Amino acid sequence: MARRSSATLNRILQAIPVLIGVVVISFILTRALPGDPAVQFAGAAATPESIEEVRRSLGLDKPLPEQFLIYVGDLLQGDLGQSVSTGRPVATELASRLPASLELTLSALILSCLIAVPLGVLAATRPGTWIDQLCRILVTAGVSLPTFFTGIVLIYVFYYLLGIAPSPLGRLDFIYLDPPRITGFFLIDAAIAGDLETWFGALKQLVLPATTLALFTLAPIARMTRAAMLSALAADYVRTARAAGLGPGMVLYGYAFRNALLPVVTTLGMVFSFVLGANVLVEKVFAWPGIGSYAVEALVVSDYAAVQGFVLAMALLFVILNLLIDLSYSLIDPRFGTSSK
Amino acid sequence: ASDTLVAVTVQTINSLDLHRTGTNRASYQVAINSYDRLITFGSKTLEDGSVSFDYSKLEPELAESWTISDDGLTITFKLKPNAVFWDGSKVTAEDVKWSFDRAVSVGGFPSTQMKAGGLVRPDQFEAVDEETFVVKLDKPSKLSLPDLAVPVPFVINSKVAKEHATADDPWATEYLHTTPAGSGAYKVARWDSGQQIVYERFDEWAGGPLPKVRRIIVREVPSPATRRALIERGDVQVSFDIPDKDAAELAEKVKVYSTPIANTMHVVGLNYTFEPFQDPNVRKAIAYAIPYKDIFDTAAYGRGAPLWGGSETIEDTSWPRKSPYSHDMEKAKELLAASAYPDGFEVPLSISTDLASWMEPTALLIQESLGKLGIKTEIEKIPGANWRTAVLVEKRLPLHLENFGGWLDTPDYYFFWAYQEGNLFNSSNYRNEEIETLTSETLHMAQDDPEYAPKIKRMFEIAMDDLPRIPLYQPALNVAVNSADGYEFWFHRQLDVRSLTNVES
Amino acid sequence: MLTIKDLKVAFKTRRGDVQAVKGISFDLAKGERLGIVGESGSGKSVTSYALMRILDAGGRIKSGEAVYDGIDLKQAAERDMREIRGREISMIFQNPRAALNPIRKVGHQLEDVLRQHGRATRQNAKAKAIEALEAVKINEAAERYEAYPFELSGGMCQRVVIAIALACDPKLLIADEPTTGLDITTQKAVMDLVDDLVRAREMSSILITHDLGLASEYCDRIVVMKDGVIVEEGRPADLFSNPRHAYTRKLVDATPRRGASIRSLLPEDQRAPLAARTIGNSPMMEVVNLTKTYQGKSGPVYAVKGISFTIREGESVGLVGESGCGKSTTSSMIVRLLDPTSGHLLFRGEDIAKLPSENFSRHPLRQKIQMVFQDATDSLNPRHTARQSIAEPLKRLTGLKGAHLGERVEELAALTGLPSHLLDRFPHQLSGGQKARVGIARAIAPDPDLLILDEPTAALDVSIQAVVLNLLADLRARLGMSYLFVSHDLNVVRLLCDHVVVMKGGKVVEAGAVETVMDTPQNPYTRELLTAAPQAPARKTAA
Amino acid sequence: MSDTTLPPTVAERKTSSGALAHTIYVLRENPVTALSFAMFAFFIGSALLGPALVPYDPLQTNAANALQAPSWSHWFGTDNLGRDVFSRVIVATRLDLIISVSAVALSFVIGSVLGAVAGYRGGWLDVVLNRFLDTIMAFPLFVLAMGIVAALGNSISNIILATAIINIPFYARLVRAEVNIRREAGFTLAAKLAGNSDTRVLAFHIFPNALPPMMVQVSLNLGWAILNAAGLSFIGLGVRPPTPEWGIMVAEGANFIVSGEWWLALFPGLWLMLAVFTFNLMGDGLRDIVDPRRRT
Ligand SMILES: Nc1ncnc2c1ncn2[C@@H]1O[C@H](COP(=O)(O)OP(=O)(O)OP(=O)(O)O)[C@@H](O)[C@H]1O
Ligand SMILES: Nc1ncnc2c1ncn2[C@@H]1O[C@H](COP(=O)(O)OP(=O)(O)OP(=O)(O)O)[C@@H](O)[C@H]1O
Ligand SMILES: [Mg+2]
Ligand SMILES: [Mg+2]
Repeated sequence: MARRSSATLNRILQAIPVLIGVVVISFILTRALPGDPAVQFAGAAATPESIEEVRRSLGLDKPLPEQFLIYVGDLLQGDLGQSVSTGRPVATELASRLPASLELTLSALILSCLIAVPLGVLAATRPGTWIDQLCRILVTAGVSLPTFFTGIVLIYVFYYLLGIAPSPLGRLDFIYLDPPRITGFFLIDAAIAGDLETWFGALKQLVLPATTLALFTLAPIARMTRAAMLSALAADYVRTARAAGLGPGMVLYGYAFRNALLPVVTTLGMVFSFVLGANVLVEKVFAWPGIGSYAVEALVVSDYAAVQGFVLAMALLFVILNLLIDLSYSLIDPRFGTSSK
Repeated sequence: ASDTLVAVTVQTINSLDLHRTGTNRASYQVAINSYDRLITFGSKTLEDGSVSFDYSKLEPELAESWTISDDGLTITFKLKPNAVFWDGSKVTAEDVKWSFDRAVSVGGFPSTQMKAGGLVRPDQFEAVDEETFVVKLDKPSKLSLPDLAVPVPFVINSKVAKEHATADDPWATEYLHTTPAGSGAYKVARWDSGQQIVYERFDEWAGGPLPKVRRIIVREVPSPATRRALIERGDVQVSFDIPDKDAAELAEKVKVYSTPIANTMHVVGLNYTFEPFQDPNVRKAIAYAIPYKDIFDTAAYGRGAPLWGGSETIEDTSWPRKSPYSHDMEKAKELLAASAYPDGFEVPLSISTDLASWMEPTALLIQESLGKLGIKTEIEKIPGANWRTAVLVEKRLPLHLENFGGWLDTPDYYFFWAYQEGNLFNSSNYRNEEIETLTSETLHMAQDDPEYAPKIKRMFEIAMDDLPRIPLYQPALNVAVNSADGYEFWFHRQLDVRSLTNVES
Repeated sequence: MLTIKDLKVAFKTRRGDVQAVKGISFDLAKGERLGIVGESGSGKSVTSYALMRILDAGGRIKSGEAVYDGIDLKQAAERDMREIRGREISMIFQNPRAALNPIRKVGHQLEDVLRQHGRATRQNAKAKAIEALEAVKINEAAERYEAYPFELSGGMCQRVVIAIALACDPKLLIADEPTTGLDITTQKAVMDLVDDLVRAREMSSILITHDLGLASEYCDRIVVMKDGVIVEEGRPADLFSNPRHAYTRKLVDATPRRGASIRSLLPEDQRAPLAARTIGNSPMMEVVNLTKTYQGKSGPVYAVKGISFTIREGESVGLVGESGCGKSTTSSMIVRLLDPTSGHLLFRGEDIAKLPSENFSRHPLRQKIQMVFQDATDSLNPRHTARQSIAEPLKRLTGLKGAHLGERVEELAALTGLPSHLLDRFPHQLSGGQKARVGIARAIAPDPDLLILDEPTAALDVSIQAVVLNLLADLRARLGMSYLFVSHDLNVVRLLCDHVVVMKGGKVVEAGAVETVMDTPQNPYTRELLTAAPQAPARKTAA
Repeated sequence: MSDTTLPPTVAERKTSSGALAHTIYVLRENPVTALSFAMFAFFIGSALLGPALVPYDPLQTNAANALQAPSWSHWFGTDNLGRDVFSRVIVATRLDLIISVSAVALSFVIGSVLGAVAGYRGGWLDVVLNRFLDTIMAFPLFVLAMGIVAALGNSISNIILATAIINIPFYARLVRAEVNIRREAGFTLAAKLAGNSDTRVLAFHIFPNALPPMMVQVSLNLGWAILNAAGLSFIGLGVRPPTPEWGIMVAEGANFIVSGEWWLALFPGLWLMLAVFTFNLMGDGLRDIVDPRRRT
């Protein structure tokens, strides 16, 4: 236990330089963005004087190193700054949008795992057969399409043509009221409030965008599951288990699958951060009020604070995600933390 | 559900306070729907049966009546005695004064717009008594009254606002940014930044006939394909500002209003600082080389009004007007041959990524056509964030597309912004002495002044001959409605939800 | 009890069917201990997997019969087979650590088996599991119950594997090379344990091994397999004293045993006399107080603690000791791949310990000190053909190019007995013995004076080991090299070396002339090593 | 003289024909792999010859003929400017392949060098590199690419650069791991004994062994690169018009789907999908080809 927690602590310490790196890079990157936020902010019909005035009030007239110090100082006080384009504190904005993105991403991943993992196991138990090839082709096809294209096609077919899916208007149709905010996850909040109708409403809205993202993530998960299962099934301990007369279910799930889970969990982590990035496009298509669409808008108008806040939030999420992966690793694998690294 | 109506737009509202620095265009709708002005424009029915604002008619909103002194320098408003704010308090002249003071003091766009009507200083406004409000002008101007009907001079509940004002923020911009305090037809029931704004009817509204719909939800849907699907399937009643193409195609399925936007033109800008464009023959050659019809068909899908192939003689002062040029490659070649650049030249053709939907096809067609003249263009897509700076502030783009429109619907107003040297929308760095004087003279001159028409005609003549801006077409604002009615077009290009009604299908 | 008749097993592969077992027959009586010996790939393991019906995908029993206790193992339903596995017949495998599920507590793995066969209920499973652990003499069994495999030593892991195999009191135990990879002393302990348990429970057993010595010590009867068929069977004493089949004879000969000479390991027709060689008096390499420490988590770890010995010109020195005693570390330092923490390495008087290992590749002496590695597979670049591997040091160290290079490679191949048509093959296309030859050819290519051999035969079959050892002896005589021969097998060291150094825990515990140390060991550790090695009975006809 | 130089050449020929035979063998063995290589050949063919063979000038607009559904004269229909979609799709192949191949090549080279050095040297260098890669990975990758393109301007070279940067960690990590496990391998030590300097050992002995798993990564990334460019186009950061490129065609065409002009997005989308599909499926085959251990 001590070993595990010290390994986890070590991971947290390692995250610090990463966060510093992210802060520096995001600062530099935003300053390199084209467009003058002062002009943008001063609005239509602005005079040179009013632009200068805005520049001063945004603190953009100061030299870059000084701006950086101010930014870092604010950060240390937990102040992410004000979004120039929405006029709201970046932290508020993120707090309201992050759950939307996370809910979408997590639903997509769960959906994807529900399909890809059994598919990978199936393929691994029948390597080289037509079932294996079919799985390979299916999941590869899923990852071959740009997500925004898949999204629009799904809307076209299931909403426009067939009318099965609800209108792609974000997280909840306007006939429902948002559930009382506790976690920000509509499914959870509605469940807590016991509001079944809203829960179904939120679920319906999730189906298409989550499917779009899930299609995109099937391939890496299925691929990794198959590879991990293949090597686990070929391992000596599986042979020992079979020779000891253990049943096929126990051998496949109790022995092979649990071992195969390790690389799959790592892949899941990678896929998760990848999908959070890919969200940007899907959120746009489905009018999803998430953090991705916010980032795009902010980037387009050179909204420094918003972009930096977004990147930092994502980096923190990434760090937390890695900690979670380590944690699940340490739960699955007793060897965790014994070898260096 | 007939007391609820859903509209979708592409734009994002970023503030509920028009006066705040940084407030974007989409947010003006809050000033319209949730606040009142003293006066508003009347409406008229256009030839196609759609309803539009009428620049020539001014109607009361908060003001019951108004009188103009003989010298034209004092305007006295009588406020409606029954006008109340949402909190039930009476709308007083004091509120109007505070609001107008705010508009001229906060700087930026609101102050600039007020200035167009000759309103620049707080001491021009006086609350005589509770219901009498006086505006004093430095010189008479035909723009003053109309300028009070644009969204900017809206009336705020000054008592509420002052409660939230601080020393740093005397105009309570932080508070009003998220919490409107008005007397308008619709209260803001909720605002989810980046998602939706929900309006709820204010039943004691005194500004006009009580709206029919109790709740109106304006949702932001960025993907045009999604918006199209929504309106076609009737899940939303209004789709505001739809692409020209959708407008052209949806017209068969749902009701579509395409109103040419008043005082607005899509033009090709020829920057005078770019050497070849100083040669009039080059400019005219380009004007003849542009495939107007193709552009109008492919970029605008025939929506809006053509601005080419007009007559040489100028009979009236209506604006925008058709230019005398049309697509004629022979003429273009002759003109270029006669210029100092018979073999053509190279020039970047700049467009904005944000406006790519019309600029890109237009640019491609122009590029191809100019290529035939030997003028080689490379299309330069400038990020939206950079566009304003490059085209309007720095005015550094040699060949570009531009789309200025003036709120106040007079030609002189357009010329002031787009043809007078140094002004923001004169992206061509154009300067012509005669235009300079003519614009200054006509800007505040009454339109029925006998001197007005000849001067305006002369301005048209010069502009069409000098061609710093080659008109392409007058764009349309397209709105699709499904199971709703009452849409009215406004110069400010925002959705006025007050007139909307549900129609059971 | 077990009858096998004409059993044939084939595998479907990319290149058609592979006949792994080509019709073998044998019987096993109750309480009998059978040994199956044969070289690698002869079908020993496949036979046992076929009995258990746990062949890899693509493998199947083509024909023949296998009857256990009246049950036809070939026809039995999978469900019945599950009952038989573990309860009637059970197996233990090579490489005990890999044979245990790495992420499951060993106690739980035991319980899985106990409960599968109804030997324990949820309530008493733990007690039964601990009981089973105690039966294999694991000390502190109750604590070991909670351990994961990675927390146990190799020997303990093998005990757990045995506990799992014996948990449900099977009637037949199949042990497939149960001690490969274990230290010689651990090997003895494990084998003794298995033997005791089998005898005590009156079980039958099948021991699969390629070590004749081991088989003869622990089995009542031995079958010898070659290429999927049984070539001979008999009682160990008979088999050794009077092998009938040529292959058995070769196998028996090749097994190192006390008193045999290096040539006697070879089949009789190949025993050409050894060329004479001279051992000089001047020291070639003097190892003085050599020490290597690593920075461990809790203070420094001493891998080698100040050892000293001398290799004279033309002399062969053996370095023996059990796993982890510092043999490889020492040889790496001598060959200058590793920098010693302190001490001197005087190569013909010059202290090469001072030269950093990073730059030694460009030093003129690089050519003079070369090495043959323990694992031939691991030491050949999988992307290089044999020719490229052998040519590499020639190009780098001797600057040979073009035609001369080609000639020299062919010459070296001839010298090491590698057929020249194999030169363009990749390592995975070569057999173990062939790979060993490539490794040796590469090492002698730049004409070294000192050759370090780090267990060069550890991964090889005995018959191939015999050939390689003889090749090394011949080369030494022809090229006049000195050897530092690292091994854990004293019997092998004795065959090749003049002098021996015994290490334990990073220190030299005993050193001296080979005969002296082996015949009159002074140190208890040396004695332990000597007795732990299984002794093959001498062949009567042996020269 | 001539026959002394003969043996090596014979040997060389033998190995190279061996490589060819091996390739054919790998392709034969797995029909899906063979299919993907055939499709790859098709894409290479259209990249090389496409511009010369297409029926129309891909840039030629024809307003009168805009938005025509697929027909005999326009197999894939025409777009909103009357340009022939088929010609544009085929001509775009070259640019898309250039984008993906150069982006992947760039990240391959940079990632390999970084990963190899860190994996071989270890120590602080390794730690620094790892933190650096973590930092890149901590960015949502697509957003990082967006930021880079937005900051540097949307030219083809910047799209390539951005795509390359976000892919570097994948290569660097993979190479680092592969090099690390071979740092102490027998053949590495043998190569040192053969007189190779550390650099040579790393470059010619250890690194090539990392190639097989990298091939799988390369094939996945070739596909990603195209998808990435398509995504950038969708948010307006793609290549400049009127250059035909699949991503931008799909992105622009996507808005025409609901209005019924499905061919605008479908055909470029199909091509894009086929290309990504081909690249992804090629991975295992590529790995088997560069892996001599698969030779028999
Ligand atoms: N899964 C398989 N597919 C194809 N051939 C196989 C497979 N398993 C074993 N073989 C073949 O069967 C033959 C016998 O293999 P087996 O493992 O029984 O040898 P062994 O005698 O146990 O050797 P070792 O001493 O090395 O363990 C070998 O030639 C091998 O190539
Ligand atoms: N890089 C290292 N870091 C820390 N300790 C090491 C390292 N290399 C070796 N050791 C330790 O040094 C000791 C000697 O190792 P060495 O490899 O020399 O043993 P060996 O006698 O060759 O064993 P084997 O017979 O298993 O090859 C071992 O206890 C090992 O744990
Ligand atoms: Mg075996
Ligand atoms: Mg060793």
